[in-house]
Amino acid sequence: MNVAPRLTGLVGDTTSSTLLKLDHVSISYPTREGILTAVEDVSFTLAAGERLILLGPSGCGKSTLLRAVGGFLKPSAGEMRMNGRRIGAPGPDRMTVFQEFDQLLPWRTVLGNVRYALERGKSLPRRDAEGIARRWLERVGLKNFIDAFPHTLSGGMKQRVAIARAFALEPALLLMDEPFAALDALTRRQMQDELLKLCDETGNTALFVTHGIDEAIRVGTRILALTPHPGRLAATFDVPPETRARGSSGFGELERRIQETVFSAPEVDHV
Amino acid sequence: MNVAPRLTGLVGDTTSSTLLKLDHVSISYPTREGILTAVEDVSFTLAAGERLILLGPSGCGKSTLLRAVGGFLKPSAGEMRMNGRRIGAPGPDRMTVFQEFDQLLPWRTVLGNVRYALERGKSLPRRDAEGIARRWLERVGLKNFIDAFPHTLSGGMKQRVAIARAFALEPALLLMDEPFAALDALTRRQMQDELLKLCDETGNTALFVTHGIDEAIRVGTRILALTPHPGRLAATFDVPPETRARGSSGFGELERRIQETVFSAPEVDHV
Amino acid sequence: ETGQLRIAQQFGIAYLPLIVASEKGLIEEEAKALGIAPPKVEWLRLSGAAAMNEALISGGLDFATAGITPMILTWDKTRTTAKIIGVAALGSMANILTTNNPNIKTLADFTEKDRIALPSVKVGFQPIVLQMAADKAFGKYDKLDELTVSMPHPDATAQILSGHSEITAHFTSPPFSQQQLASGKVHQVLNSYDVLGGPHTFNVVYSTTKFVNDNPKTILAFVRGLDRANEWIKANPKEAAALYIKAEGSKLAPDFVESIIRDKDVNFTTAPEGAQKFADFEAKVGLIKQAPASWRDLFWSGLGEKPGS
Amino acid sequence: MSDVAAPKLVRAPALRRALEGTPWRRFIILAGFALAWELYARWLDNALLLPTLGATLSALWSAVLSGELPNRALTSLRVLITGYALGVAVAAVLTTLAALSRWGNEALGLLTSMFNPLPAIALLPIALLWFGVGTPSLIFVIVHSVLWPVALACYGGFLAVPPTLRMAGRNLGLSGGRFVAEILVPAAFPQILSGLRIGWAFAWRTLIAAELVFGVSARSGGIGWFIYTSRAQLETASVFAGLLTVIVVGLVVEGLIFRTLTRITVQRWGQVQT
Amino acid sequence: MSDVAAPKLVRAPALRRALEGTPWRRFIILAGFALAWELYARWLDNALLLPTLGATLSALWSAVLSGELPNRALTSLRVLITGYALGVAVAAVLTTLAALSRWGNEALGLLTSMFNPLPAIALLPIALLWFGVGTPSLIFVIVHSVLWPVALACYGGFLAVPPTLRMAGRNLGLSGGRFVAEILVPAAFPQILSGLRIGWAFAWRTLIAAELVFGVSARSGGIGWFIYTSRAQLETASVFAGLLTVIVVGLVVEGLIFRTLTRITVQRWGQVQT
Ligand SMILES: Nc1ncnc2c1ncn2[C@@H]1O[C@H](COP(=O)(O)OP(=O)(O)OP(=O)(O)O)[C@@H](O)[C@H]1O
Ligand SMILES: Nc1ncnc2c1ncn2[C@@H]1O[C@H](COP(=O)(O)OP(=O)(O)OP(=O)(O)O)[C@@H](O)[C@H]1O
Ligand SMILES: [Mg+2]
Ligand SMILES: [Mg+2]
Repeated sequence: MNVAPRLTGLVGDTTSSTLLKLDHVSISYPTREGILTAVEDVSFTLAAGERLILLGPSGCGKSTLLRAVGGFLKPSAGEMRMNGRRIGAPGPDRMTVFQEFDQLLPWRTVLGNVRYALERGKSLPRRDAEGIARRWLERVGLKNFIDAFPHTLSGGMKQRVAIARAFALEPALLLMDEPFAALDALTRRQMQDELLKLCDETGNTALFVTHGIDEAIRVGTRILALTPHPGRLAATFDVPPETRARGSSGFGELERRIQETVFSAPEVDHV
Repeated sequence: MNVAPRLTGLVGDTTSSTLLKLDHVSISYPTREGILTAVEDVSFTLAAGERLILLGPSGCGKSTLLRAVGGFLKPSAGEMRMNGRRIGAPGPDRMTVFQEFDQLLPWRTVLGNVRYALERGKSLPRRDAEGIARRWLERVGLKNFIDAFPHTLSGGMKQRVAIARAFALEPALLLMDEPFAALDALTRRQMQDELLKLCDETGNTALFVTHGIDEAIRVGTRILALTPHPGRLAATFDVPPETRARGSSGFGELERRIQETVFSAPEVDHV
Repeated sequence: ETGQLRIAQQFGIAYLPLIVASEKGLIEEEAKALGIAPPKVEWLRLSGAAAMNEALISGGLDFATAGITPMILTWDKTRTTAKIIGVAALGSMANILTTNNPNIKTLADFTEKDRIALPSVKVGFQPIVLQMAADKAFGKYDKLDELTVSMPHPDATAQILSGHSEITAHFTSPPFSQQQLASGKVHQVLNSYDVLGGPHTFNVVYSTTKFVNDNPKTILAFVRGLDRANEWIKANPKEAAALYIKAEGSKLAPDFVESIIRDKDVNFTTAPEGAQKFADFEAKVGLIKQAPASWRDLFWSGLGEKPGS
Repeated sequence: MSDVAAPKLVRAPALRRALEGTPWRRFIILAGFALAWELYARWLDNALLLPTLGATLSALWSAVLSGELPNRALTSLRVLITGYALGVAVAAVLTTLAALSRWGNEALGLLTSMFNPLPAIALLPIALLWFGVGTPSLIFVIVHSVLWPVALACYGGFLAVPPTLRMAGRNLGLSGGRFVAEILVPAAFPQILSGLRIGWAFAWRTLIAAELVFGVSARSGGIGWFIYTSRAQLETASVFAGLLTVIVVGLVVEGLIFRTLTRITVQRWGQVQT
Repeated sequence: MSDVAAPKLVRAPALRRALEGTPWRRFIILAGFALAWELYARWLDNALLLPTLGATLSALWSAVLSGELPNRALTSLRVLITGYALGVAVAAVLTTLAALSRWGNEALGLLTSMFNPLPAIALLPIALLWFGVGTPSLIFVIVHSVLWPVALACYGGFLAVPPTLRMAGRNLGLSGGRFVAEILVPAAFPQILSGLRIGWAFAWRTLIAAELVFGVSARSGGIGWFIYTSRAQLETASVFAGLLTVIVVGLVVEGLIFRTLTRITVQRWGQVQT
């Protein structure tokens, strides 16, 4: 398992490469019956340029953790710092692709959604924003649907718009919550490539939620496995770059190791 | 490719095993710019007990087709018959698991959602409905969240409730639109098994949308591949029962064949 | 003869005869004296002549009460339809145009800056008297219309007494006129008795001809009841004031109410006064098509015997 | 099967729960408002136009002690509740029809845009004809004032129900009134609640304003009558006492009924945020 | 990249478009309504209470020809629009504050439940005090009648905005007024529209009912004045002509403004079904 290098507790240190640091973070929801702890005592650091994968069974608190980093939830205990500063309100430096399909503004067209995000999130003039938006929508394969309103898109197309919007903003930290779940294999593969390309080009950092182990290995540089309910850190896996290709020797081996850790139940094969 | 056996045009014939029959069906949406054809000239039959998979790239019209069979959309051309009768209004004989997360009634608890569906869809008395609902919620792993309201569930948990609801009703035709997309590998595998078990037990028929080729092979008895925009039938593949296990000899072969047909673009591997 | 009598009244001291008659059961007594079963009297409240008319015409009401000028107008408008007709006057009392503007002594002193508050529009009692006065003073009856503003009595009183309002004048009736004058902040510009050249009826009770013809004894009992009430009021102003205060839940001082009853310009009588003059004026300015040949045409035949005008 | 483990629950701290429970913010705002009234009225020093809060309260007190105000308020409330309930019921029928057919839809749109702007006096002749003078006519105009806003709000809410939820309902074979009652109504409940709130307020307004125009039997008038007679007698403090009663009833209904309704429905269901 | 292919579009058949474009259902319902009125009035045969549609139309015609009704209607519309715009503006400010802070939230809830039930006459003394006689006071009460329902509807709509959409907005760094204006307002637009509709209707009602009470001078009165004078003179056909004008204005505003607004906003955005 991985221990954060050197930086433990160096508050306000922005020269180092640590972008995000979670320190014994617990997150809970108030409910009718009491306070439900969704994430408990999670600590990790994320260096700039890393792509950290959150992996875990359904309901283990992945989305919750992502929402907290995004600034949408306050942790009930512990501390979260980005660039040494405590995480406060949400902002475009942590663009999120949400898991839900209704994250597009219904009153703006596909192009309008991405352009508006650029205008507001990066304060770009409309002209420039439009250019960038068009380019990214082309890259996610939606250039023919630029003037459609979100409610006329299929599920996968909506998610792609959200992805284009997040990519276009080139945020310091990209937060993605099962962004490719609604996509077919080919499109998903292409989107994964786009993500890797973006990170290579801009040195982008990403925190990425998925439930697919193969996707985790393909996309991530490091994988955090969470236990179910409340989510705690189970294990960390480094992904060496050479392991990433599916056919590679390391791939199957890592996949199996993760499988065993994350899903303690043995895999049942269908007869 | 597969041709429907014997039954072409035998209207009202309910003695045969044909459950669903689509005859040159086209479906279109009215939009501001004109009428958008989402599905064009699709014909197929579905025999009782079959599990037919609709496979195709994002935006090709899978959900549209499913919605039409569910009775939520009228085809703009062609005919759809179930048990020989023209498909009219939606009904619980064609329970649908929708792709979207907001398909649960927010004002009912998890248990309430499933129970209510049984009360209304199968006219069961409350007692019986509650028993069945509990059993199914246990089977999808949610027995600890029976009294939670939907908005306090994670994405995957919501989908599982919808799945339990659909399974519980044991409809003549089960319509599932990427039902397992939000689930982790293990849970997904278990849900697939539940589906197969249900079909074995009750002789249920299913029309199942997925974008995963491996899921298609695991779950389906026959696979329909659609072309993108407008969706037309590209090819039909039969899945022999012995191919279903992932490690089996036929699996990889079939996977590759489907891959080639459905995604004419060559698979790009990441470098 | 009808078994029930639905009478609507408005608010104010002008309705004192009705209140006395009701409190003392005078109508029922008179009915008995006439040998008919005493009608069950139902006292209702409605605001404004228009609502009264509609209730009367729709058959929801037997006796309406309103100012004499709107009653004349209604009489004219319903000549061929509902044929409404006066049953009795409720009394003669002067209305007074008050002002808090010391510069105003006569109608001619009103300037563009002044506003005259009137409780109702166009055919109400005060607007018509104001027009009659303007007609007399300037030969142009609508000369002051531009200065008028419609506003209920109590609000206009509050405004005019508050002193910081655009409302500088108010054409009003008892008890508001007396209250305002008593405050010392306002003075009188015009008395309606002067405009009419003598006492005139303020409010009247009216009904439909059909009802009057169908129930002659009830009508007679009603008018006799009112006559007795009026006599009693004249004889016992103090008790009348007390009875009014009690019946209305009024917070006015008994002495003050008594002083209004004793006022020389207030006379409770069922005999109409000045009806002909109002009718002639309304005909002159075109509000009604044709003036009645005699004031008696406006009223139920039994009233014609009284010394009216 | 891989159960999602039972949620880990702890009780919220007592202080926090207490603070969230009590509406202390409301009390502060109310107190501020009362103070502002008192000070302004004192500065204005014109009891005919605006009495001080103190004077109003003492007028209120004596009207309550004499039993007059409680009586009148009860009379009003009875009429109010009848009219309100009727109005809401008619609105429910109209919106159900509108939700179920194009004709109903067009009819509701048309009727609403035609009749909603009409003031109560427009209905006077008809009301008198059909219901005579007095309470029934009063109820009629209250129904008029409640019906349209509630129908508009409900119907607007119905239209905005997400398509997936509609489909989930239809899928169970629901249709007609059942579909409306069991799917559309709860789904549109946030909007229905705000419609009910608006309707409630307008029922009050109409009642007070109409009590006189639509006839009261002299001794049995409600709070509108109380306000009107006080006004006619220039008892401004009593007028404000009457209005204060209306305000207090409004606050009680809001605090006890609408807040509770919101809490146990749309808030619990996660349909509204706060 | 695997583009989703350009959508295959064809034009809808001309007949169908024409049928969907014209509101023929409305015309049929309107015609039915007109017929019912005419027949009922004839059967009733009491022109003083309910004139026939024919008589009303001819009164309308002559009042239009004489120029009186158009003038009065214009006067009213001017006042109405001013008051409406002001009311909506104040509602916007209040709901923005309410959406942004707990204090604003509590204050709005409290003010609404306190003041919304108060009838216009309750405000008369204050209105006259602050704004004097005539139009400004009239505008004040119109603001009162528009403000609360619009604020309630908007705020109810804000609360019901789906959390994902809120988060998507916040994610862009939006906060304060910009968050409200660019996320909450369009997201809650179906509810805001129904609030605006309700507010519009109440502005009319209040204007007509208040014109008498709030001191209009004879020359500057609007349509309320027209109705009242006609009523006082028992010109029932003219009264109904005035009311018909109100109805026609209501239909025009509904058909031209609100329908169009619905079509180009929430319908186009898929936020409401039909
Ligand atoms: N708004 C909420 N209120 C109360 N509890 C919540 C809320 N949102 C989530 N939870 C609970 O928190 C836990 C973690 O939820 P979360 O959405 O983070 O899971 P997840 O790991 O993203 O699962 P999935 O893969 O299914 O999306 C779950 O038990 C869920 O019931
Ligand atoms: N309500 C609608 N109005 C107009 N066009 C629509 C509507 N719904 C879907 N479409 C269009 O129909 C086509 C097919 O959509 P559909 O949702 O059936 O795709 P899908 O195969 O389910 O895709 P995915 O895998 O992404 O869910 C898309 O081009 C989409 O833009
Ligand atoms: Mg999640
Ligand atoms: Mg789909």
